[in-house]
Amino acid sequence: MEVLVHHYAPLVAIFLPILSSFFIPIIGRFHSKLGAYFATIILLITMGTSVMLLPIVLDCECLHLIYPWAEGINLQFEIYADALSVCMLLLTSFLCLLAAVYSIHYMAQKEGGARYYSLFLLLSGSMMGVFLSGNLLQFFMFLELTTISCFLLILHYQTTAALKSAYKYFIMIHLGALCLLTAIGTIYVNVGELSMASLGKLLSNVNGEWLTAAMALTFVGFGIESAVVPLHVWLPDAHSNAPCPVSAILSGLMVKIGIYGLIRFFYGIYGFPYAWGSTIIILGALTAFIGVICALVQTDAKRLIAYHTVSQLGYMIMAFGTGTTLGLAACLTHLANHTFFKALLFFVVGAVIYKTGTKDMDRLGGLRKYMPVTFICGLVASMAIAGIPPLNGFFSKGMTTQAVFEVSPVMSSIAIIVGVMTLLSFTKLLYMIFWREKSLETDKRMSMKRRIPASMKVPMIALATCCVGFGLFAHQYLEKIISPIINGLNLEGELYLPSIFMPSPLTSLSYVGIVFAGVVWLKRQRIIAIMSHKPFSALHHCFKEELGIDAAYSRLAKSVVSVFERGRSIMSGHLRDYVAYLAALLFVLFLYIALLRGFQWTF
Amino acid sequence: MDLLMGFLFIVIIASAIAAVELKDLLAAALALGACGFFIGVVFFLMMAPDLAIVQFVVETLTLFVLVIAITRTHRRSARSEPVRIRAVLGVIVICIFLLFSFFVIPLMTEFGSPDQRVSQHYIDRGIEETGSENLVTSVLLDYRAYDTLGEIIVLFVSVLAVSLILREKPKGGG
Amino acid sequence: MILILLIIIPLLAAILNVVIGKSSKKARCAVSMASTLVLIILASKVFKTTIGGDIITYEIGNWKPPIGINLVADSLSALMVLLISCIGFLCILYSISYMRPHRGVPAYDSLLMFSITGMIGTVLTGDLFNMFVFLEVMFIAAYPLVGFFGGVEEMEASFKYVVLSTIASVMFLLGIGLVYSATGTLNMAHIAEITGARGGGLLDFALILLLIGLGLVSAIVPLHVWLPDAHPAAPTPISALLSGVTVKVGLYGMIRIIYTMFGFQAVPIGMIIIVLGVATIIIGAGFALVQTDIKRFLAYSTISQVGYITLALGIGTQSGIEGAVFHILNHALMKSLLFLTVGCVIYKIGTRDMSKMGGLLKQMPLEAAAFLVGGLAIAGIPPLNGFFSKLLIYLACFEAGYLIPLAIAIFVSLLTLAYYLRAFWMIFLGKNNIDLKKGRVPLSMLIPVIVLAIACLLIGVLPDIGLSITERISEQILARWMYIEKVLGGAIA
Amino acid sequence: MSLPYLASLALFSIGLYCILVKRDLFKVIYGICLMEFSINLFLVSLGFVTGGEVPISPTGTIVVDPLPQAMVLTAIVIEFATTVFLISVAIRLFKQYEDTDISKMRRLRG
Repeated sequence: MEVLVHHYAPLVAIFLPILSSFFIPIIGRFHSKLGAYFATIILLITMGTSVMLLPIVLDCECLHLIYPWAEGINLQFEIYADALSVCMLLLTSFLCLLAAVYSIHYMAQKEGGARYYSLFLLLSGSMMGVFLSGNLLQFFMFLELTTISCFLLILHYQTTAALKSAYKYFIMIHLGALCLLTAIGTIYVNVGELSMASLGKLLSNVNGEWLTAAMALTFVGFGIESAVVPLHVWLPDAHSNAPCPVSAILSGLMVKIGIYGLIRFFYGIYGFPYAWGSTIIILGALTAFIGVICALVQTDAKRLIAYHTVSQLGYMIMAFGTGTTLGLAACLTHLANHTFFKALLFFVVGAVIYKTGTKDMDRLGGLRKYMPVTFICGLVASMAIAGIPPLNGFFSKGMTTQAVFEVSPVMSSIAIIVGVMTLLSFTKLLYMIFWREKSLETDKRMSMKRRIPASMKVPMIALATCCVGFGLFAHQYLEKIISPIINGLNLEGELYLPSIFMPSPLTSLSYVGIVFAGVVWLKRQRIIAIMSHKPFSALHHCFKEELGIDAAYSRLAKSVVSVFERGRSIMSGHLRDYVAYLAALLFVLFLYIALLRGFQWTF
Repeated sequence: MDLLMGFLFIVIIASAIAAVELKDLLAAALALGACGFFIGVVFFLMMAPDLAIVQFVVETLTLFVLVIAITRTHRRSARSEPVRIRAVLGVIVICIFLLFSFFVIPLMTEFGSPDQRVSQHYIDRGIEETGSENLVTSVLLDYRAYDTLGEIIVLFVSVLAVSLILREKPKGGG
Repeated sequence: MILILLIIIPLLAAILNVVIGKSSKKARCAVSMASTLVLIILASKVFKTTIGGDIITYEIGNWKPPIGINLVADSLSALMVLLISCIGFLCILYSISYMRPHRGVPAYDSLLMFSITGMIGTVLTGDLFNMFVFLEVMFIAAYPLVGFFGGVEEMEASFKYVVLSTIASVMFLLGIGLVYSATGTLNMAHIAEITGARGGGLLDFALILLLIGLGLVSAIVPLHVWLPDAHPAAPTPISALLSGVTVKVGLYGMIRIIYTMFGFQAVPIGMIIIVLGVATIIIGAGFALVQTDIKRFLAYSTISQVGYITLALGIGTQSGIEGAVFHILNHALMKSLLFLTVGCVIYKIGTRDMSKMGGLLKQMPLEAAAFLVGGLAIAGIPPLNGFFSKLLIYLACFEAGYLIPLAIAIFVSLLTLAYYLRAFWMIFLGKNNIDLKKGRVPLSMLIPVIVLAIACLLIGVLPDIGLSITERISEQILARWMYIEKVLGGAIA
Repeated sequence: MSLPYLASLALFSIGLYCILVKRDLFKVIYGICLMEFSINLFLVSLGFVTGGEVPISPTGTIVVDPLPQAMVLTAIVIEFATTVFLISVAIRLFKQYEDTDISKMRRLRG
């Protein structure tokens, strides 16, 4: 049995979803919901395999399987599973399963169900592939497969906004992937090896300019993937326009691939570049700050949550940038925790959309009476993301702040400020959607009598339980899961866990945050009134437009297009011009040869 | 003979220029025919009588087709490009010509003494191997008969092509 | 013997098609398809032999090579023949339904077979002048096919195509003349033997002229000008054939001439080819970005991809050739797939204007998937076949230290993705605002699309299929002396 | 003396010039014809041997090269075929445009 698990579980985890995705269009013909159930079962099996793998790797044992693949370029199909990979695998299969269950009713009324589930399985399978890849090129290939499937999932509704954001998503992510590919190519050309297991040793003693270039390209590549400012512009659009379960996957897992890749490449392969540490931390702080500021001014609930993803990713980047054991632990913990509460938030908003047909917070209000379960889940998630003890977000944020504090105290203050603003913004979200008394302007097609089905409630409750559970049992969690991961990456060191009972400047600051939030809550009417004042509204506009970063990108794209648009005149349709090109080419080449060879004829 | 050839070349180039510059397309076609005809004469002087004959025949046929075509269309030539463009393009063409004549031609084997590496075989053994008195024919129909096959295919296809292009009612489509 | 059969069979089929004429459309199709099927079988036999490192030669009329004309099939030629016959077969199958409204024009089938004959003749010949003759066969069959519909635009495209390619073939002939003047022979192996590894002098100029001739066939900037006119004007199966394999014949000729005949080291043009290749990549991709005519768009994309192949050829290392050959193979599959898919769309909605399309995903899911597969493959996105060939090209650039061309090539692949996504969006996504013609797309059109899509996916997932082939081919291309020895067989005049 | 080479190159240049600057369909065809003439002339000159005999049952050993002549024979026929095709396209274009001005036939561009 053990041997079977060793050899086949990783393959099953990758290829079962990918291969079964081809059958869904066929199965979906018989019954509309059949595809959904099929996908759920497949994902359940996948999750089973990752659960089976977990005990093996937690004993610090790595699975390294090699299969022949492309001999022509010395490439094997390698599976490398250490504690980190398998934990990511478990997280992926868990969230994908929940999202699939959530989709059963949520996506039922929309057409193209077979396509949706097929792509969904493809996406989950390829994510597993990313986490289990033992070879850089294979990693890259699975990464691109996730991008393709995500692209198609984002445009699922085919509204103009969805199409635009899917387009932007694919182009930007592919740009990142190309940077990554160039980095991989640099390594391959210089070292001739792509296996992650051996590269770490090979590169540890190398010191070359090309290595720096490769590292920079890798950072940019994963930076786009994990939405580091100013490369984040794809994220808010993509995450807010996708169907809600897909948004949950995108925010919960897809962006984490970037973080995972950073950890894998920088800790596992290159060795952490301490010289860049402060730059990375500053970038992370900037990401966190800009993300939260932009989130504050949103009225679209999904967009607000999406900006918070940017902001939370900033935390992870900051923690990553410290380069310490604590920082890495904080990064990983926050990664997992963020998956739970962010997915939960998207599920909650999805439920709201399901019930009311809108995600515009200005049109919502007072929903706590109509959907109490959803409200409680939303409350839990909001408190978790805002870092209120004893929920899971508190611990990981505390660890991050502490880790950053040890390296750069100034930046840790930004982390705290961002935490307070996060709190503020989720206060707004909860207030506007669930609390305030307002007559609802619901979509006419939707009926308020429509009940939230169990298939949507169960995933929400499960995630809320996770948020609470991982908060309450944070110590055990760190000990049992995070420590083996850190050990697996060959890093030793003490893990520090902030506690609500332990007096430290950071924990007390988070209390200040809570008090502040309370004040905000009490004075909410007045604050909203102030916010709508003129100087604020100008600022408001500025943040809503993302400080012009997005516009700069589209200007760039437009200028590229317009260059070629103007260049079209060389294809004048005039035969004379065409023949002239030919003659000119003849002339130039002859001149070149004549000058090159001079008069020293050899033949 | 050099003098004769020199004279012929002058005539050829003159008629070529006439073919280019004459406004009346029919007259220009005749000038073109004259050019081809004199080239045939040059072929004859260069010891290629078969070629000369084929050149005459083909030239006559081309002229015939051209005349038919011109009678079906305009006889008067359309305007040329404006002078400035003509000057620029002329300079390019002259440059190509100069490059050729200063760099390429000096590299070639002297006119009149080619490298007959392979042809020597045809000259030495052609008659006995193919049984044809005419070496050009023996090359064409025996040593390199495959080229001739290709040539016939081209001719055949062009008949097909012309009939396709000039068919009565073509339908539009994508 | 098998080599001459490869030329005789399509030729006979073409002539038979003329004889059958208007009497039976079905018989014409049957003849074409049967002959291409036989071609595929024979070609795969030749391919199997040559990929083992062997070179098959056939001396026409039993004249030893420098004296007579001979046919040579090394693995590259065999691959080309295989591609030509496979894509040809699929295009003929596709034509059955697509060309149904034009069944009264019997010349179509025979011209198609003639152009296949010309292409196969070009890639199999071992003689420089014979290459010219068969290029002309290919051209003269392609011209009327471009102008097949006889409309204003088709005629205009055809006229420009003829004028430009005639000038190019004149230059090619002049190049042959210079080579003949320098070496006194026309046989490629013999020329290779005489020039040895030295180049220089007249041969450099000859090479330039030959390259201009072949560069026009393969549409290298600035000789690409005819392609965006001619390929869209042709009926779609012909566009697929032209873009899929005909431009590759020019690239084949370039490989033959640069690597086999002159030897890359002797040639001072690596830099020229790289510069032209990069220009081709940029211009093709950039102009594709702003097209609204779907077939014109695909034609520009072909130009861009030809640029990649040219760039790889200019590097001159083994991995460069590998990348080039692999991309030739892949692009033949991808571009035929795209043209045939787009043909289905045109068949169904009757327009080529992308701005009038939209929302076809629901009605044509299969075509949408096929288009996406083709487009992503060309953009070089794994796990599709284009990824590996582009990767090889990048790596070759990298190893040779051509960093600027590498950066441009990589950036343009992003642009490629952008324009394919744009086209996908314009055709298949968004609102549907066009009336569909009634009736389904017939199976004879769908089968080629599906086959090609599966081929793209298969080579992408199992790249070893292509990699092992291209590795052997590139080794064989670089082993010039083996070619010379095999062809001349020691008996050198 | 390389006068024939020069003459053929001059012819080549005139042909190219004609295609470049003339807007008339037929003038373009003439230009192509001139270029073809020039190549034929060039190839035949390549094979000429001073004092050589006609390659028909030669008596001596100095004979002009028959191979270029054979090549030119093939080329002439091919060129004829192309020219005739081109003329037919020109007729067709004239019927559609009622004009022979090539610069007006610019539907395909960009």
